[in-house]
Amino acid sequence: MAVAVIGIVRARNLFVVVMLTGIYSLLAATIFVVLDAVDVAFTEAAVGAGISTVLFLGTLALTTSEEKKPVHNAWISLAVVAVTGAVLIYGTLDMPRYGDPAAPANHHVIPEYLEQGPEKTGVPNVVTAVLASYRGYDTLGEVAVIFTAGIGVVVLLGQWRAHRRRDERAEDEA
Amino acid sequence: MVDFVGLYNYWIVVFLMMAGLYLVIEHGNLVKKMVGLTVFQAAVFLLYITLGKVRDGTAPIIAEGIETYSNPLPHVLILTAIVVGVATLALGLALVVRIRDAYGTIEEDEIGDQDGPAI
Amino acid sequence: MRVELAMAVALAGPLAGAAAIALFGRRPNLRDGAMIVASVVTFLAVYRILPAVDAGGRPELFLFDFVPGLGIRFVIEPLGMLFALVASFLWIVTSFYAIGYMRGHGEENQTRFYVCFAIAISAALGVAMSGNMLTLFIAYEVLTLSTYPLVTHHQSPESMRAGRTYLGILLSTSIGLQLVGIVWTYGATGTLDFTPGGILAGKVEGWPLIVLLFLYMYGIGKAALLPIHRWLPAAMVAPTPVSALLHAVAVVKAGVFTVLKVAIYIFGVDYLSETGASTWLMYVAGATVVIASLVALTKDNLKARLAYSTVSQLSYVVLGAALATSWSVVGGAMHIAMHAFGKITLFFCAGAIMVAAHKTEISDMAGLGRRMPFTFAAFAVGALSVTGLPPLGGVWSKWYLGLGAVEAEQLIFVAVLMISSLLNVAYLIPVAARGFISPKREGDPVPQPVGAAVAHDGHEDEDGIREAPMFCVVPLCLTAIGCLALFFAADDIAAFLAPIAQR
Amino acid sequence: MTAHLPALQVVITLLAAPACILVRGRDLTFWLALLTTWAAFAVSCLLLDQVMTSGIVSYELGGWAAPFGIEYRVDALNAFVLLIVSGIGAIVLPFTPRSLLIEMVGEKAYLFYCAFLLCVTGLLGVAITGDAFNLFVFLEISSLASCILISLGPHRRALTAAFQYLIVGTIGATFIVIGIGLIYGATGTLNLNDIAERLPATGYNRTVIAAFAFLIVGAAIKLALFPLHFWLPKAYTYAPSTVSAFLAATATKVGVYVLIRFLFTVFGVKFSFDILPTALPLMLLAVLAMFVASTVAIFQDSVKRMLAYSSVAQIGYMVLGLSLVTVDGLTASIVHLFNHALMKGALFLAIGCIAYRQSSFRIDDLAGMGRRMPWTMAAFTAGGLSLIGIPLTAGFISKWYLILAALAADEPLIAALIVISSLLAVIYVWRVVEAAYFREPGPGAPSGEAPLALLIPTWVLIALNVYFGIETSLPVGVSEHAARALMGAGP
Amino acid sequence: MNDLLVLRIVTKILMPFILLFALYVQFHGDYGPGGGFQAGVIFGAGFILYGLVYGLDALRGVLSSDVLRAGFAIGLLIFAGVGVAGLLLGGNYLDYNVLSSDPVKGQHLGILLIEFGVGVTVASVMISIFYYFAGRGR
Repeated sequence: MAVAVIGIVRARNLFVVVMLTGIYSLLAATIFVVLDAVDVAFTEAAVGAGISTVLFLGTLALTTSEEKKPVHNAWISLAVVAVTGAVLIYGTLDMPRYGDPAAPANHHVIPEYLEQGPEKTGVPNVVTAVLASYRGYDTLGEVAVIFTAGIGVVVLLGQWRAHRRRDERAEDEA
Repeated sequence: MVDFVGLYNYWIVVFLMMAGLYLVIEHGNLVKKMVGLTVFQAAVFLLYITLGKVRDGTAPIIAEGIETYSNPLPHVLILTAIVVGVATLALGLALVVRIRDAYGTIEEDEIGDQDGPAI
Repeated sequence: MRVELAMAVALAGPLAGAAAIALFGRRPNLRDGAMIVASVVTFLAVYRILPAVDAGGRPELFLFDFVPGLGIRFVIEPLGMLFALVASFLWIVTSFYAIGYMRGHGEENQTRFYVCFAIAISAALGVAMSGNMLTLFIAYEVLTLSTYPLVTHHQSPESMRAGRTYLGILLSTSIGLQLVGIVWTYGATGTLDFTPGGILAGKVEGWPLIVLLFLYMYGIGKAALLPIHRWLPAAMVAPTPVSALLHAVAVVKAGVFTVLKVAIYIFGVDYLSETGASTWLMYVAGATVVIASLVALTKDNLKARLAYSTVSQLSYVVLGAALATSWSVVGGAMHIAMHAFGKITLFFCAGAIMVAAHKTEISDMAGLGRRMPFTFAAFAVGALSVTGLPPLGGVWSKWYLGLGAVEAEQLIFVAVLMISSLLNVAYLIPVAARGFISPKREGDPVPQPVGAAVAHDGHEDEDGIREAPMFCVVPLCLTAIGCLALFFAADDIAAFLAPIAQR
Repeated sequence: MTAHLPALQVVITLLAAPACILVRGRDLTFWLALLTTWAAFAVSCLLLDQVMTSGIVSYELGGWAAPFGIEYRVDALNAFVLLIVSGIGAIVLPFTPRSLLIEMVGEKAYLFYCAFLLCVTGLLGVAITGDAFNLFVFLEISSLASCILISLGPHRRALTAAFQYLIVGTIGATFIVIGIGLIYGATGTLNLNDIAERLPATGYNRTVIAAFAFLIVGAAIKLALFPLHFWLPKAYTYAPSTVSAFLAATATKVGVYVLIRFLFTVFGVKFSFDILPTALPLMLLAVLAMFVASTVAIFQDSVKRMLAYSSVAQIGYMVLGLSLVTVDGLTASIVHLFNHALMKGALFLAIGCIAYRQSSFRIDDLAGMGRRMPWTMAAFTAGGLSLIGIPLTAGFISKWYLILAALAADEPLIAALIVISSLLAVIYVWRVVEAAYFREPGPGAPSGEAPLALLIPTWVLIALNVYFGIETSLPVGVSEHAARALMGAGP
Repeated sequence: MNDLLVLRIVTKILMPFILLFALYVQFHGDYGPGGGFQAGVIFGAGFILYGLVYGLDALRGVLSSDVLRAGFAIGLLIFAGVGVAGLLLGGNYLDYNVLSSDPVKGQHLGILLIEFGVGVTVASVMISIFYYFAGRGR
C-alpha cells in the first residue's frame, strides 16, 4: 500500500494516479478482510475501487489528464504534515496494542451489541444490527449525505440554460 | 522497544494518512487534491478498523461455536464514513468539472492568475 | 408627573421637530416654521422643569433597563438644568440665524442639515438630563454621529477629510477610552448612577484611580484637551450655524459638561481633592489654556481663531473640575453658560460677515465695521465677555475659577487665568478694533446706509457690502445682550448651582 | 408530542428536503421550505422553554439507551444554538424568492430550497446531538449542502470558493473523525456525555491528548479561527448573498458551539485548561484574529469581502471570551454568538438588497447609495453600528459583557485590546457609510429601492438587533445559565 | 463491431444476475455481509455497465433522470418515514419495536425497510451521477 501511495504522490499522469488509487483501495479492502471487517471490505471494494475510479475517470475525461509540475515551495506543507504526523504518533504511544482484547474500545458498549443485539433485533449480522438499529440514526444521516451529494451533482452539472449565460459572462469579465 | 511492536500497524496508517494530507495541501492539481483526500480518508478508515480488531476474533456475524468476535462498532462507523467520503468525492469532482468549464484549467495557480482583483 | 412629562417633551421635541422637518422637506417655509415651533416648545418644556429643580427636586424619567440596575435613566439636577436651558434657548436663536444664513448662502441639502441639527439638540439635551453614565455615553455618541453630516455638509474633499478627523478622534476616544472607563467603573462599583459625592470613593485607589481619570478625561474627546483637540478646528469647515451652536455650545459644552459630571458625581469632588488624583489634569488643562490661546494668535482665518479660542476656554471648565473645590466647580459650571453666550455671538458675527461680505480672513476685514456696525458691535461685546471684562458675564466664571484656585492653593493657576485673559485681549479685540478703526482700503465703495438690511440673494458682488440679513443680525444682537444680562444674573446662577458643590 | 421535540427539531427539515424534490414547483417548494423552517423555529422555541424550565432534555433515538444508541441531549447551550440556527433560517428564507431571480438561476429554485433545508438540517443535527460520530455525519451534511449553496454564486469564482470550502471542510471533518477514533480507542464509547465520564479513568494519557489536539484543530478549521480562516472570506464573498447571510450567521456559530462542547463538556475544564495550557494559545489566536482580520477588512474594496473578514475578527471575540475560562467570559462568548448572528445576518441581507439592483459590491460603486436605496443603506448602517458596538444595539451588549469579563478575570490588557479592535470596526464600517451617504452617485448607479420582500427580512433582523440591544434578558439569561452549567458551577 | 457485439451480449446476460445479486445483497444483509448501501452500489453499477455498453440514450430510455431524482427523494423518505411511523405508533423516533406486535419482528421489519430505502437512494444517486458525468462529455 505504501508503494501505491508513493506512486500516487510521484506520478504526474493522472490516469496512472487514478489507477494506483484504485489499487490502493483494493489493497485496503483486503486488509479490511484480514481485520475481520467483511462488510467494510465489501463496501470499500465497491466504492473505493469501483465507483470512485469511475468518477475519477469520468472527471479526467471531461478535464485533462496531465498534472503540471508544482511550482511552489513544499516546505510549509511538509512541515504541516510532519507536525500532524508527529501528534498522531505521539497519540498512538498510549493506544492499546494491536488486537488486544482488553482494549477499552472492545468493552463498555460492545458486549451489549454482541450478546443482546442478535436477540433484540433478530439479525445475526451484528454490523447490520448496529448499523440499522442501534445507530440507525447515523445511517439516516449517511443517506442524507448521499442525497445531498446527488442534489449537488444535479445542481452543478445539470444542463441549465442559464449556466451557459453565466459562464460566458464570467469569461467576459476576466 | 519490544513494547512498540504492537503499534507498528498504527504507524503505517499514520504514514498513509500523512501522504494523503500532503497530497491535498501541496498539490495544485484539483483532481490530485481529491485523490489525496481519498487516500487520507481511507487511511483513517484503516485506523478505525485496526482499533476494532481482536486477536483470534472473527467477523462479527453471530454463529454457533464462535466465541470471539472483532469489534463491530468501528465497522459500522466506517461504513458510514465511506459513504460520506464517496459523497464528498462526487461533489468535489463535479466542482472540478465545472471549474474546468469556467477556467479551462484545473491547476490552482492558473486559476488564481485568471481572476483579477476581487469584485 | 407634569415635570416628568416636560422632560419627555424636552427630549422628544427636537426629534419630533426632526421628523416634521423631514416631512416638509419640499416646502421650505413650512419646514423652517416647524423647526422654530419645535425649538420654542422644547425651550418651554425645559423652562417648565426649572422651578422644580430650583426647589431642590430631582425629577426622574426612567425608560428601561439593559442589565438589571443599569438602563436608560434621565435625572435632572442644577448642572444639567443649566446646560439644558442654555442649549435649548440658544437653539431658538440659532434657528432664526440658520434660516437667514442658509438661505443667504443658498446652501444645498438644507433639509438634511436641519434634521441632523434637531437630532443633535435632542442628544445634547439627553446629555444634560442623563441620570447615569451609560445614558450619557449613548447621548454623547448620538451627538457625535448626528453632527458628522453637518461637518461634512459641503461634501467637498476638504470637508470629507475634516469629517474623518472629526469622527475619528471623537469616536476613537469615546469608544477606546471612555467606554473602557465606564465598564471599569461598573465592574468596580456595580453602578453607574450619578450620585452626589461620587461612587468611586474607596472602590478604586492609588494609581488605578489616576488611570481611570485619564480614561475619562481623554475619553471625553469633546472637551478638547490638548493633544486631542484637533477635531475642533477641523469641524470649522461646517456652515457657521453649526460652528456657532454646536461647536461653541452643544457639542463642546456636552464635553466639558461630561467632565464636570464625571468629576462631581462619579469621582466626587472631595475624593479627587483628597487623593490628588487630578493634579496632573490641572497642569494639562492649564497648558491647554495657554497654548491654545497662543495658537489662536497665529490664525488669520476668523473661524479658526475662534475655534482655538474655544479649545482654550473649554479647558477653563476642565480646570474647574480638576481643581476640585466648591468654588472652582461652580466657576466651571458657570463658565459653560457664560462662554456659550459669548462664543455664539462671536460665531454669529463671523457667519454674518461671511454672508454679507464673503470674507473669512481677519486681515481682509479692515474697515468692515463701518458697513456692518451691528455685527461688529456685537462682536466686540462677545469678545469682551469671553475675555472676562465687566460688565459682561464672562467675568464671573473667571472670578469663581480664580477663587477656586486660591482655595486649592494652586496659585499658579491664578496666573494662568491672568495670562490667558491677556492673550484673549490680544487675539480677539483687534478683530473688532480693526473693523472700526482701520481706514478703508482703496477702491472700497461708499458705505451703505446703516440698517438697510434687505433680503440677501447671496450673489451680490463684494462692492455692495452691507449689513447681513435680518435673520442673522437680530440673533447676534440678542446673544450679545444676553452676555450683558448674564453679568447681572451671576449671583442667581451661583446660588442655583450651589447644591452641586455641597459637601 | 412535547416528549419528541428533539427528534422533530431535525426531522422536520430532513423530511422536507426530499419532499422538495418530489414537489418541484417553484412556489410550492418555497412555501414548503418556509413552513418547515418556521416549524423548526417553533420547535426550537419550545425546546428552549422546556430546557429552561425543566433542565436537560435527553432523547433516545430508536429507543436504545444512551451509550448503545444515539442520544440527543439538549441543554441550555444547544437549545440556544438551535434557536439561532432555525431562527436565522426562518428569517432569511423569505428573502430568497426575489433575490434568487437576480443572483441565481430561477429554474433550479427547488434544488436550492432542498440544499438549503439540508444545510439547516445538518447544522441543527450538529447542534443537538449527544453522540460524537453522529456529530460528524451531520457536520458533513451541512458542509456538503453549504458547498452546494456557495457554488450557486453568480461569479465563476464561486466554484473555486466552493471547492476550497469542500476540501478544507473535509480535512477539518476528517481531523474530527481521527480525534473521535482516538478517543473511542481510549474510552470505548461515542456518547459525548459518556466520554466525559470515562475520560478521567484513562488518566489523560497521550492518546487522549492527541485526540484533543485533533478535535480542537478540526473544530478550529470549521469555525475559521485565525489562522485557519483562509477559506472563509472567499466563500462568503462569492456565495449568493442570501447564502452568505445564512452561513455567516449560523455555520461558524455551530463551529464555535462544537469547540465549546468539546472543551468544556467532553474534556472538561480541568483537562482542557488546567492540565493542558489551552487557554493562552486560544487567547493569542483570538486577539490576532481580532486585529489582523479587522485590519485586512479595512483594506478591502469589496463590501462582502470586508464583512467576511469582519466575521473572522468577530469569531475572535467569541473565542476570546471562552478562553478566559470564567463564567463571565463564557457568557460573553455565547451572548456574542447570538448577537453576531443577528448583525452579520442583517448586514449580508442588506448586501443582498443591493445585489438586487446592481452586481458590484465594490465600496466605490456604493457611492450615493444612501439616497438611491435609503432603506437598504439605513439597515446597513444600523447593522454596522451594531457591529461596532454602539449602545442600543445588540453588539454593544456583547462588547459590554466581554469587557466586563476581561476586567473581572484581571486582564485589563485584554479589555483594552477589545476596545481598540472595535475602533478598527469603526473604520471599516465607516468607509461604507461615507461612500453611501457623502459621495455623489456614479453614472451607473441604480435608481430604485429593493422590493419589500427583501427589505422586510432585513429590517426584521435590524429590529431584533435593536430589541436585543435593549431587552437583554433572553440572550443573557440563557447564556449565563449555559455558562454556569459548562463551568460546572450548577445552574 | 464484433467485440462490441460480444460485450453487448455478455452485458445482456450479466444484467439480470447483477441485479439479482444486488437484491440478494440487499435482503441478505441481515445474515451475511452486505446491506442497502452495497446493494445500491451494485445495482447502480449494473445500470452503469448497461449505459457504458449500450449508450447513455438507451439507459435514459429505461430510467429517465426525473425518475432517478424522484428515487433520491423516495429512498430518504422511506427511511425517515419509518422513523415517523415509529413516532406515530407511540415509540421514539426510529424505534422499530413498535412497528409490529412482537418487538423482534418489528426490529426485523424496520431494518428491512430502511435498508430498502438506503438502497433506493444510493442506486439512484449513483446512476444519476454517472448520467451527469457522462452526459456532459458530449
